Amino acid sequence: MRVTNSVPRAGALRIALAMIVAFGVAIAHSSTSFAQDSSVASGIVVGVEVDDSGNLTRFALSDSTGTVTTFDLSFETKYGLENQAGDRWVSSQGEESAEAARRLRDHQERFAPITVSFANGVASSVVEREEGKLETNLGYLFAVFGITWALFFAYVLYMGTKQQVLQHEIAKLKSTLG
Amino acid sequence: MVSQATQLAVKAEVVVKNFGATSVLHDLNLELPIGEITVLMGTNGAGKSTLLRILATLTQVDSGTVSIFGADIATNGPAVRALTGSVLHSPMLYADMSVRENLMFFADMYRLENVDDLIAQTTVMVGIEPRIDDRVRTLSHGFQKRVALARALMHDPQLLLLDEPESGLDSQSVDRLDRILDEYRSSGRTVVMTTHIVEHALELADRAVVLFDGRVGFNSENPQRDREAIQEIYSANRISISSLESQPQ
Amino acid sequence: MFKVLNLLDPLLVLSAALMGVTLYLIFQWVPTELNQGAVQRILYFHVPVAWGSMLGIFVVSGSSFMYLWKKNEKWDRLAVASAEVGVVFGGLMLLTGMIWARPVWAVWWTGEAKLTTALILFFIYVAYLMFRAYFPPGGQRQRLAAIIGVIGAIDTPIIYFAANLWSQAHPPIVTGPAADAESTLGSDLGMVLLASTLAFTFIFIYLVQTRYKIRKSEDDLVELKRTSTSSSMPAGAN
Amino acid sequence: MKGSLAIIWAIGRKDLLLEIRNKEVVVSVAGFALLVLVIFTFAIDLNQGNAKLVGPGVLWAGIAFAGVTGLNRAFALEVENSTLEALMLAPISRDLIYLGKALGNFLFIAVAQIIVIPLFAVLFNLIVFRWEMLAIALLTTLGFSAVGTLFAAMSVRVRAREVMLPLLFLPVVTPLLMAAVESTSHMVNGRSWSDMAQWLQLAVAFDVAFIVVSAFIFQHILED
Repeated sequence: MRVTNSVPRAGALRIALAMIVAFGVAIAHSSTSFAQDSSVASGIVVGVEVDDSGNLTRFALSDSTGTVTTFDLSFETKYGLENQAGDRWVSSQGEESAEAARRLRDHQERFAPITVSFANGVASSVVEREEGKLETNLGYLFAVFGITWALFFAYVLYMGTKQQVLQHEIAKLKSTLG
Repeated sequence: MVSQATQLAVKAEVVVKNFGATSVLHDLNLELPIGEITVLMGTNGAGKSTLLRILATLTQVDSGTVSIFGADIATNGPAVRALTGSVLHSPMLYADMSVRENLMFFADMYRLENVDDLIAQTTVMVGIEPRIDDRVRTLSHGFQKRVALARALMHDPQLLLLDEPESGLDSQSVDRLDRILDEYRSSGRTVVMTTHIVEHALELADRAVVLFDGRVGFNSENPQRDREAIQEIYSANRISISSLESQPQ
Repeated sequence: MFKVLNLLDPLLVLSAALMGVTLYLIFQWVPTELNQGAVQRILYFHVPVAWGSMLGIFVVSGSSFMYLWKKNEKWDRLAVASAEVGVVFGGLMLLTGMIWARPVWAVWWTGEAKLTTALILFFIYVAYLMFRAYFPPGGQRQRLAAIIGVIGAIDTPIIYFAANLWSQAHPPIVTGPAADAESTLGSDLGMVLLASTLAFTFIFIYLVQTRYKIRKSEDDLVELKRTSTSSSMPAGAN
Repeated sequence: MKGSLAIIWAIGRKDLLLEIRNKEVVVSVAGFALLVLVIFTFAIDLNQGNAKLVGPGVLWAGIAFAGVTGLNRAFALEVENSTLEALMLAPISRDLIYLGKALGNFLFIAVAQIIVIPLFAVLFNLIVFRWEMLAIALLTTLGFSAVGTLFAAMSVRVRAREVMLPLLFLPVVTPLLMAAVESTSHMVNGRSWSDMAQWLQLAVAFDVAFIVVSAFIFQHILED
């Protein structure tokens, strides 16, 4: 009986350690590909530059402090922009660059804020800024974390109490049996 | 047909049966030869009924093996059941069907031939033919018990299992039952029964098995001779059990 | 209380450490997913929890099958432990999923195939636990519970197939702002999910192990009660 | 030796005979299902579009819930006088008992449907007298009785039997219920066999899987 008690844990521990090692290797491997820094800026569009065929080449963004930044674009730059009616358009620079220019001009006229994530001056994604929504969304996020931990905690507490009562009863019975 | 070469009707080896925290049978070993009437005795909860239910394949053992006429009941269920007839606590009859309908249905279940003749014979034997077309619901408990006996005898079993068959029967019916059992023994068949009428059982039986604490406490091949010893064990068990129960926790 | 819980169990320590790393990764390291915003971080909890509940169902059906085959109490204990932990994880999966879906899909719930399957399976294993709670103790309870465990496993692919067909006929209502957006995170997402899934897997194993021990204590108690009521013979019950 | 089919039929016929005498199961199933239908005719504005939209769902949900009560009742009758044990004493393997009881339950639910479905057609103004309906009803009833007989035998010793059976039964039969509702919905919208083929195949797969598994597993359920 004692043996079966300890064997599964030893097995589980070995698996756990193997998983940890695998994870460590994976993270070390990936961090090399994650060398360049990337960051995010939000603001309104203040300038849109297109080439002869109407494709977007550059645009300028003014953030909340009034600083204007100009972003270059790469073939992979992704767009997620809404029109005034709220219909979302998702595409990339490689696919529909001209439409991107139109959409950004539309945003410029409406003073609709956007969020740009970029690395080394090149935008990797240009999406609708969901103003105000971020705060409510944080509420959702904390609800999830709160519920998860509260439930785990309650469950562990419940099991602890149960086990304590059982062990108490076993001890009592053993002592009466002598 | 299951082999009878072993000359043992019932063989139970280290049988264990628990119901939750209650231990009913505990390392029970028992051998019963063919052609005897065995009476199982013991206090309430000694495991008599459970043992009968195991022999009737209604209850699975937790561990150990049981064989009937040399066949393991765990693997030869249908073959063993074909050789066994049982009357347990409840009559086990459909209340809204007549006696005849009940017997005909069970005759189908036992795959019997010439059902009408068989039913006529059996009902006369147990004395229920006057009310054969009445619904079971309208019959008294004793009468229902006799119908149950008819159901158990219909397929002419080699081993008869009876759990307190006298309960609810008048003295006339008990005599009739005794005659049937005598007849059964003289034709070389085996009966295992429990009873609450110890005196009567000792007269009838070839063998008395006293169950105590989930195992065989005493196995007498001559109940008449061992009458006093059995009585003594019986009362001694009672004392030891009640003294145990009265101990503080 | 803390002694019986064995809070210094290496598994728990390990998972706590890993959970710390995960939390760092979730809140500091990984960039915000641009289409969904902060709420996307819920997925780093939701996905591992869903994985835990699937693991639970898998272990229940596997060990139920083993119990029916080998009749060893060990398998029954494992089945009941992982069923209970699986239901806890399953409940969490449903809750976190709904909380994520509300801002992203603009609905709490929809008839999507995976959701429907998860919900039905959750109900089956809740019924499994209730059956165990209501059935009188004894070998038959273990046997019947194991049968329910196996039936749940047989039903799973059928349920998924049906739910899939169903959601094709009734396209799920997802109208939220980021309903169709693809993730902007790429491999970072996978990395954090991996860490988080590992952490939750260890918690899962710790919880199952704790529940298993409780079940073991219950069996020991029953055994003790049995010997204490039938030890009147000098031969002794042992 | 009489064949296994004869044994199964004998058990089914016996159930039918008892049912004709006390009419408990069919009346409770049909009555309950009809009540559900009638209440929905009040709860929902049944114009033609609505009836087609919700009708199939209401019909099969009603039959599923009513079926649970019937299954409960049917097994309780067999346990009341321990007659189930008498069946277990017979020299037949336990899968035959399962198949016989499942046949009985199949007949009860089928008879209840013969009453309920025409009244559904009247109340919801839908055309249901088509071969498709027969196929759907047969497949669904088969699956209901296959799973229901198994779970009814399991819950018979549970304290809260009336609660336990639906809790076990309904989630497990959900795929079958989806198949029934979807194919009925195709049918009332006048579509053909090919549209509902996938659903009917699903129902067939469900039925076969559960009849085979249940017959195989049943002996573990009966003995205590």
